[in-house]
Amino acid sequence: MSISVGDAISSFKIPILMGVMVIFGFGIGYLINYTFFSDRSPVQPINFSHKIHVTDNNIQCMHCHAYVDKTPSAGVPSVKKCMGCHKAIATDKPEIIKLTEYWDKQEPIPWIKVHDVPDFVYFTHKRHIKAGIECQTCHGPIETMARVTRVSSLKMPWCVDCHTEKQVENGRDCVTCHK
Amino acid sequence: MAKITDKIKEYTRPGYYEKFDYHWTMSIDLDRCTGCGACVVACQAENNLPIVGEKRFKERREMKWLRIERYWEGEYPNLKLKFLPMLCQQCDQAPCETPCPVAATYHNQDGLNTQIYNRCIGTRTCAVYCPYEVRYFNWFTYTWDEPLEQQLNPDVTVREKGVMEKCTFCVQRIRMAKDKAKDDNRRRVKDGEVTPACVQSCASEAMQFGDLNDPNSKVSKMTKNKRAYHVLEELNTKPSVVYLQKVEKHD
Amino acid sequence: MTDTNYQEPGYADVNRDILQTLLVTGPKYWITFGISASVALICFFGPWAYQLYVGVGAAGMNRSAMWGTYLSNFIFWIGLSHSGTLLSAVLHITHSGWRKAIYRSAEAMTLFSLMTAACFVMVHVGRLWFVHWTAPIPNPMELWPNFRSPLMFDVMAVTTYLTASSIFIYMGSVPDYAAVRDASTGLRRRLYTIFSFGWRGTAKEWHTLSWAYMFFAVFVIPLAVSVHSIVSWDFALSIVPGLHQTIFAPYFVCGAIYSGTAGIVSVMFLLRKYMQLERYIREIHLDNLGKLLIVLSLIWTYINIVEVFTGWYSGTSFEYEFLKFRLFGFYAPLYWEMILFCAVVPLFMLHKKIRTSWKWMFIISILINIGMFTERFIIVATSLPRKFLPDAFGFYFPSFVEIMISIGSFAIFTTLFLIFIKWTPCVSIYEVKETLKPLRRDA
Amino acid sequence: MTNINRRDFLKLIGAGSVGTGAGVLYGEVTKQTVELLIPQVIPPEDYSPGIATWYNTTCGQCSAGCGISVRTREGRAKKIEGNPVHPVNQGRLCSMGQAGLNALYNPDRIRRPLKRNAPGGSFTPISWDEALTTLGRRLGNLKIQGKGNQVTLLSDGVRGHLDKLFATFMQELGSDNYLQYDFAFPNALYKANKILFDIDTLPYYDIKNTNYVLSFGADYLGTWLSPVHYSLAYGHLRQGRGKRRGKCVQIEPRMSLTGANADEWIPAKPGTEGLLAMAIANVIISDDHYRGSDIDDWASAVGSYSPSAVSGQTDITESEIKRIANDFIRHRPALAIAGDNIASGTNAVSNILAINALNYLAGNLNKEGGVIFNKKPSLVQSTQQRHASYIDMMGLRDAMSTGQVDTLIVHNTNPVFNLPNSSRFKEALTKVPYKVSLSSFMDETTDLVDLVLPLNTYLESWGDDIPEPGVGFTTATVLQPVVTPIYDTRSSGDIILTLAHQIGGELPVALPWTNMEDYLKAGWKEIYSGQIANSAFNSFDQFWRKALESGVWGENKTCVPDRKNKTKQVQLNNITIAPEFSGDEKDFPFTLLPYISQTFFDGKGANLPWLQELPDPMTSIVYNSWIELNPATAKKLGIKEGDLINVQSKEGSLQAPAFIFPAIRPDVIAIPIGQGHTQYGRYAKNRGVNPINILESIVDDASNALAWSSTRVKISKTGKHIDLVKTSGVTRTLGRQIFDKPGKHS
Repeated sequence: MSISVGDAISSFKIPILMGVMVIFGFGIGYLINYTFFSDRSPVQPINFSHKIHVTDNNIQCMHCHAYVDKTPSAGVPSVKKCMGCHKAIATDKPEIIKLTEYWDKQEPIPWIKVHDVPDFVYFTHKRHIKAGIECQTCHGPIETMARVTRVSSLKMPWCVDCHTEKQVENGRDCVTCHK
Repeated sequence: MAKITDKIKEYTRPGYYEKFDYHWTMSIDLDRCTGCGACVVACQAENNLPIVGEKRFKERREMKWLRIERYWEGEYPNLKLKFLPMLCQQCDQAPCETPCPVAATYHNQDGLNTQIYNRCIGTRTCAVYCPYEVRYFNWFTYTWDEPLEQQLNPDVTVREKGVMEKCTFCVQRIRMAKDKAKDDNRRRVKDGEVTPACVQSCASEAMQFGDLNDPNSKVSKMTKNKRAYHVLEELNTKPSVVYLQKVEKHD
Repeated sequence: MTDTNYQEPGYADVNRDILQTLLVTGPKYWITFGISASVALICFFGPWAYQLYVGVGAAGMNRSAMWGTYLSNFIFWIGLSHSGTLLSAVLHITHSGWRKAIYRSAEAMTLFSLMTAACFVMVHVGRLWFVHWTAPIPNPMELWPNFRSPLMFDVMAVTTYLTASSIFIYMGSVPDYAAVRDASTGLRRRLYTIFSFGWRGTAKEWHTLSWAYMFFAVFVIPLAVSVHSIVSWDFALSIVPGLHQTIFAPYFVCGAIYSGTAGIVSVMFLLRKYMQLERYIREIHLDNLGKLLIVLSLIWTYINIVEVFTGWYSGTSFEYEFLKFRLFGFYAPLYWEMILFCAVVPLFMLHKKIRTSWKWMFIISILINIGMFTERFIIVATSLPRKFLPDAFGFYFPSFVEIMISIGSFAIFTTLFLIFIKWTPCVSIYEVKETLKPLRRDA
Repeated sequence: MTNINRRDFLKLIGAGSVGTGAGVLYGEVTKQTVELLIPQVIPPEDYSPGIATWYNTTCGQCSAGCGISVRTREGRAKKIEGNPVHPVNQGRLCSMGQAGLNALYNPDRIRRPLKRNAPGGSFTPISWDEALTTLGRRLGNLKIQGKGNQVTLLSDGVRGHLDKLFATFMQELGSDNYLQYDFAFPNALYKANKILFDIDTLPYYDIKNTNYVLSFGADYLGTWLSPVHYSLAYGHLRQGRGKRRGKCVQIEPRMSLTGANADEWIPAKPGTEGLLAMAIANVIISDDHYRGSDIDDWASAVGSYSPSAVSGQTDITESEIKRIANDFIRHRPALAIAGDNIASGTNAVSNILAINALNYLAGNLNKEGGVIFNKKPSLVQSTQQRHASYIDMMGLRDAMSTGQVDTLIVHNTNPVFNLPNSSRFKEALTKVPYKVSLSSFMDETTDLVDLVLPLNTYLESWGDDIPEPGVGFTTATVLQPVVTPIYDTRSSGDIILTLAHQIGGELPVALPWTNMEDYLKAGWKEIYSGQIANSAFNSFDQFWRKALESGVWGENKTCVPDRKNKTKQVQLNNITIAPEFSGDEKDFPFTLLPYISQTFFDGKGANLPWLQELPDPMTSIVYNSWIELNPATAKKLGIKEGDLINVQSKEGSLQAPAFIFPAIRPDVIAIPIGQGHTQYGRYAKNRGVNPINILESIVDDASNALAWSSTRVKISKTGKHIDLVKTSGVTRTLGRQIFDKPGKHS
């Protein structure tokens, strides 16, 4: 009988390999989920295109997101604001018909949040806009997006890196964002 | 080598700061304080403190960031009852800050003893080390009876089970005042611009709040009063809450 | 029960006797294992799952007593861990021959009480799902743990100790694994081939082993002393009256060795009885351990007297009130029970008859550990509710969940130990052989 | 890899797929839940997300009339703070006021109108139309039949335009049965002020500037009249005036919050405080401190009350009385006030008269730091005379039980809880054929009615108010809704106006408005054109906008005494100063002192969880009732804290746990009012005891008010034990450095 460790280990080759495969597969699976079933670009109730509005028709961001430099939240435009233009413009398009339906029922549109931070994070648009940060810095080439896709991780290191780089006053103090 | 000694020096200094940007301080004049409890409710309203119910009170698991302690002196009929509003003292040499293994509580550049709820893992060491016993632990995830949750302050995180919490000197109000100062292109927050909920509500104006670094602030003047003292000063925790002695004898 | 019945085993006897504890598994073992595993499941993991679901409020801790039985259990198990490796290492260095029959099980005790203690850290924290933040591993938040925290010292110390102890016990077991390998076939043989690292028993191997073993023995001793000192700093670095004491480090170390040694006596008794190892674990071991216990008991008593005296001598209200509560308050019966079991009862061991009686020593060792368990409970339960502000004075009584988990921890320890004795020979085969008279050529 | 056979390969593939599946699943499980961004359909004018909007309005939690600022975010009220420009509370607010949010968002609010199916049956929800039509028809029929007088409206102490609306409505209906009832309303104080000074409104007590407050039971920091204002004044008195620190003396059998803060707490025998005041007056006269022309009258009036004569009755030594009298004179301007338990015995008015006389004798009237008389409020009607005394309520009871009341409308008041069992009010109430309750909560009275009309809380309503007691100058506040009603509820004004239209006849002519806002605006337009027009405003709209914005009209902050307003010479004659008690001293050895709870007031606050969780200032007890006992008494009877005690009066008994309270006379036991609800929502229901229940129906003859501090009781142990839920551990400092600088303590 052999007392070689190598032989003994090689007799367990298959179970070990199976374990490796499970771990490997887990990673692959998670990646698949992340790439193909990601929540970064959800299908919205109305297929709103920033490209049509911003790039093609040259509407400024602040026209709709009117609160962005005044309040913590950028402010998603009210249905009334949408209807302000779309009473007359492109009323025959299927997406606009959907919008009109919401307006007729006087119901809000249940947009799905793409850029969502946990409840314990207090992010303010106002300070970032006033500090001269472009929308695109965080939102990516939003003006070209037919469907909004999140391009930033919105995770803490992403925030902190920028705060460190720009030497934000108290930018690394926890209570700046968590309170 | 010099670098290392510098580092050691840095680590031996409590709080790591030579001088605070702001040194938020509260003064409580016990000669004015009536012990009415308005501040307790104000704090509960502002900071989303849960309604825990009688059972939890019985288990001594109440959640009151600010409580009023009462101490009797003398015997009937020559009795005195003294009230002591007790809240986080925001100590500059805080016994609670060092033992947190994940640094969820630390001293920030404003002299605040901060508590970061989402970093807390709930070892409760800080509460054990705190001589003032002003740290409160979320033994459970508390819920509000519908529709009471509509009252919750959106500027303050609602804490989940397993998290330590305590008075923050209403840091959300401090942040808001700083935000406003920035909007107005001011470098500093003016005295009186920040009032924590308890200070705001105090009917006898016993509480003052402000920046100790500003020699003209109301609270700076209060701390220079000859009645000013710290509770349990002998522990040398350097609290940021200054109490003013009750005047015992009338002329 | 005396040495007259003792018949020296031969080398072959040693192999056979000890290996059969490993290779032959009777129903008695399975029943014991089944009971202890299910108790662990029902008493420990069940309530723990409940506690994870509702929050730490399932335990009896409250505003003034933020720490409770979980931490006292933690210290108890860390304490119990103390003699194994420490004793084994000290005795190895001092070439005490009598250590050889007991050290394996003692070291195993260390290992498993440390694991049980680690379980209590997990049970204790409020948000178990973030407990990995205490480990200094690179993380997406770019945050480090707080190295100034005594809890961090603790995490470091305990993990180091656990690692060192594991290596120490494993290293000592390698020749025995080889013996198991040689005595078995099939899967077991293949596994033990790996465990034994291909040990062949050459002179060079023996030499290396003994050198490495000695190194580790020296290395482990300061570590063991530091671990419990550091555990004591969890308490002593606070400013709570009753915890903030300079004597806490020696107090804890002494208490740890004390309870650990008593633990070894208990385990030895049981092993001897149930594993038929009467020939290897003998009265001489008991006698020596008894002497050690007496010394430790006297040190422990001294420290307790010092603690009360300094509290009284301080003249501060903080210390007075806390001492009043500890000595005469609600938990006074527990305090005096602890004094009885840990300071008075061990004095009986001064009598040699008791010291060498298995039955009596077993009872005394159990009593000492009950006393030491109480001590840990009292440290937490009588100090924290009497802190600085009288208005915040409180009271602590363990809840059902806490009591269940405390009971369950003993089952966890037993289960782990039972698994261990089927994996590693619980008496060191080769070192027992060393103590035997050399073989006669003609035999 | 060549030596992997097919079987093994399949195993590996299998393991890989299991792993992949687990990975996908893990990714799915750990995904953040989808959150929605819900936009407004049409955003309100002043809406901006994430920014708070503040609305100024008036607090409705008690009758002090503090101004409040409510912080709202996204249309929800988040926090109530004091209105900084309001002269009463100047930005401060008490715990009750702040807990108003609990009333607004109370889970036990009545959410829609309810109708009782059959007598004694359960309620079913109905529509507002149905509810108001039913009631309107009934009232209309009564009116047509000329039986308008059979309608009774029993309201809480409403003021301003709502009061006017009620009055007009009832008048047009042909009924003169419009009553207001509040348990804590100080009938005796009004009566005594009327007798002595001939004033209808309460004077302004200038605690802020006085040197010496001699308070006979008035818990002015806790519950008396306007606690927030007096707390502000107290703070100023103590430390706001440099070296001139005012002194406070409290004379009461059980230490109240004010007693705890006073420099001296003197427990006189309950009911004898008037005697004590007379003795002080005697000292003032005999020591030649009073020089008025009517000194001889006074000398004869107080002559028989020498300190030595009074000392035995009051249980206060002669020298003590002399000392107090001298202090009172020496520290002028000083202030003698009476209230709460002292002003609720059978000799309440006499007591207050005697105490008020001290102010007269010391010359503290109409002086800074003394008693300053309020001008009659000229802006909004205030009709204190509508406040029903206990005798009036008994009149209502008799009318109800003899069938003279056909329809009873109860508005926001809870007489079933706030009247003693011995009044038999509840039994009489059940005899009324049709009972309607306008209330936000299912309280004990509402639980008995046939129709429930759920009210908006004050944070959802329009209205106006004047502070009472006034602040020394004319002022009025406006109530405006700060949130849209969260349930299908309406404000009382809207209901009454709708009813008026429903009933028809002359009613819509007298009350042509359809909602309270219009009515209020019209009323204020009148006031504006009458009294304010020539002031700083261009138009009424500008004035109204300003008033809504600041929440108060008349916002200067100091009270200047009107020197011209000379007091007439007052005289004290024929006062019956000795107290009477229900029950023999031998059988019932203890005086029962029910006191108005600082947290629950008269029981109104018991359904607010923040108040239930606010530790009682004196005892730190939460969520329960307790009986306060002197330690000596407790020791004598072998009672320990938490022992369940049976308290027996002539009229009934109750059981509550004992609390050993050091600062109470040994012959007195005290129970807070406020708990003991049998209805009133989950936070209040079946919690503690209501001491009002066991009071005897005895009144103070001069004011007709219930003498609720004049019941004697006996107590006995029941052998049961309840752990009192309190937050305080040990309430002694144990010589620790808590109130002193280090080193000073021993």
